[in-house]
Amino acid sequence: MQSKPIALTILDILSVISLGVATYFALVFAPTELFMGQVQRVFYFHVGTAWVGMLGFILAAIAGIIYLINKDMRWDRFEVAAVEISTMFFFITIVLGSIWARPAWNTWWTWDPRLTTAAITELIYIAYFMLRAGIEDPEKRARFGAVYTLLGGISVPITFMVIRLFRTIHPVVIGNESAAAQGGFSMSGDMVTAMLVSFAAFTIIFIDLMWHRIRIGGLQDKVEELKLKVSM
Amino acid sequence: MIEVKKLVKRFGLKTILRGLDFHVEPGEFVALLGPNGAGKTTFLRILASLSRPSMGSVKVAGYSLPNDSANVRARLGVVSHMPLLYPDLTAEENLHFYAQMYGLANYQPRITEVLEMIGLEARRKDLVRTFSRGMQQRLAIGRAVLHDPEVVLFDEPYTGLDQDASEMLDEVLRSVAAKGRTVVMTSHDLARAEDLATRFDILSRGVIAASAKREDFKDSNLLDFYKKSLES
Amino acid sequence: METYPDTSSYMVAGYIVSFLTMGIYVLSMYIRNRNLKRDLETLEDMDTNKKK
Amino acid sequence: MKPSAPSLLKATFAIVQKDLAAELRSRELLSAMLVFSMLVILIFNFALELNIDVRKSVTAGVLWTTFAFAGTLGLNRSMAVEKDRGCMDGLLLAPVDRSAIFFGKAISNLAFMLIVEAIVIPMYAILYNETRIFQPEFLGVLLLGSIGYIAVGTLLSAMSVQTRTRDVLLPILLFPVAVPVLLASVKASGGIITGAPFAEILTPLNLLIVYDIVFIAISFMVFDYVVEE
Repeated sequence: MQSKPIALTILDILSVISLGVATYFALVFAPTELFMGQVQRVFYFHVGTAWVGMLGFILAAIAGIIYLINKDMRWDRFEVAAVEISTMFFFITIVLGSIWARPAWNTWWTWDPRLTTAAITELIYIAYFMLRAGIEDPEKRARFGAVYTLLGGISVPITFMVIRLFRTIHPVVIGNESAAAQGGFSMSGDMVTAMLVSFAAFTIIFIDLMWHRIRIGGLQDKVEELKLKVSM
Repeated sequence: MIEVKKLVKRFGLKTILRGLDFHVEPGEFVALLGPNGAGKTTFLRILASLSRPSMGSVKVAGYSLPNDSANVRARLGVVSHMPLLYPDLTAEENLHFYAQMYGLANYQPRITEVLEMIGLEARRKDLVRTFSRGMQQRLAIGRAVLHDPEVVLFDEPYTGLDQDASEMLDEVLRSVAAKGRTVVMTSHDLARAEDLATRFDILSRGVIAASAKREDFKDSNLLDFYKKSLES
Repeated sequence: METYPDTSSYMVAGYIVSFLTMGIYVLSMYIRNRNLKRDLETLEDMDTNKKK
Repeated sequence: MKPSAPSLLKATFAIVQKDLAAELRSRELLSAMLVFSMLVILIFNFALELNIDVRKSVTAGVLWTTFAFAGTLGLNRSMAVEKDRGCMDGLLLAPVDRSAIFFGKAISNLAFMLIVEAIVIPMYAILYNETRIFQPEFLGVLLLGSIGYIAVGTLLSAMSVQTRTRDVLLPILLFPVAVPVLLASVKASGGIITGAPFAEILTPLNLLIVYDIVFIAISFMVFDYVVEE
């Protein structure tokens, strides 16, 4: 294994700094929201993690398609990395959504289209890992994984649209004129700044984690290869 | 009839076949021998177009795999240790179905002919689930030669058969092979292979380690030949 | 609703969960990496011993 | 007597005919699906207290849940038959396009699903005196929903049958991906039962059609990757 590249070390440091900056912007810089108070501050991490979760989801589906075309195992490693990191971030998104829902609507869970879609995506990811765990042959595992991420990638947007049809019964969080009355809010300029900082920070962290995870994937393959060589 | 050059097959990181060369003249009956895990079944599955070669060229009946697989399939019959038959259909219905899948025209007389050849004419209307293992295997051979293929592949056809059933299968194998088809068969059973084949190839560690014609060695030293080629 | 409702405990919980999840994930990645490197070393040792 | 590649249509038809003939004889798959559906509806009856008021709003949900669960039973069984005795290899060895195998299996699976629905729906109507489910619109939604569900289900069952966990895995793989069909179908058929204006049914109906088209196309395109080696 080649030693850690300098660029990655720089990225590591950058990730830690940007996480700190994003936390500062969310907790100190952004003004306290009028209707909900402090809890609104989880919003910045909520949308930040949701954004990279979605990014990972889309990248995984694209990597799946590329893998099916050129059968290069590197794309499989990329896909697994994207799914794994995305699972982690969506978990944060969902928990933060739930924590927000509690004081805002007096319930731990709302069937909001976005939150529900995120939860279903998380279930698709769990199914994805269970599928991979059941297959011995790495090539077949990669192939089936790619097919499944592709199916997921297409079904999730349709899921979102379908769930929106049920919204008459459920509150919409943002972007609706009556949103505030239902527990949403409108954003001030500083809030938008804090949100954008959070987007940028999580993007950097995402890239950093992806890089590390792909390297681990490469290391795993190397170990497997050596095991075969030694046992021969 | 079959030409294989520099065939490599990998499953993930495991290399099963390493640059295998193999050549079969029309009308030859080649017995492919070798220890477990040598890659016999894998090789046969590649010849049968069920598995893709990782590298190298494979030509069967003048068509190359995997690009011309439809042409190869039409000229190929396969008998494996699994019967490839539907237990809830009668013998005749099974053949009927496969005749349709091979696009045969006016197949009724051919089905009767095949059923007579394999000695199951009397039980044509019986469900395959009521057949003994030996009868199923004979019907599997009938299924494989239904479309009068130029090349026939046998993968361990004797698995799970008792003495009587094996002898009966020998009979059917011979009458099938005698019809001027090219045959490749894998088997553990050296004695049976010795009776049937005209050429013996030893597959070991992913390559053809040795090859000998029947006339090359005088009576009954296939076992010695087999042992010697595995040791070297 | 003139004064801020006190929801800061929810906020604190939210941020604890966020950092904890990310921390656990990074830790898991670190451990996996370390174990793999150890495996690699042992295997390389075995490989060179075999050649001798 | 030379073999020639049969047309896609003929090969598909041959597979469907074979499946139906085998099922007609053993009736293993259909009886399992039917008995299971009956039991589910029976349990719903007590779990939900299906009285007149409740029935109006939950009929669509109860029926679709039942069909979704019964569907996985059928899908599993239908693909296991091919896998267990190596018949899938037999199909792959024939000089037919792989899509014929996909369409053949999908159409027989759809046929099984529709047969079960054709028996369960009148049964439900009798048991609960619910005649609104006989509207042609309702049956149309049932057909569209079943098509989409079976298209993805056939593809995923071909995958799950090749894994170590097999039948356990199919519902776990299928349900999250099939959420759009199930929800859109429930929404559309629920709307029809409660007599909602057509405009309200139109959106889920459109989404259902979009899902059907997209997933039939995708499943058909990637089926090769699922069966090849």
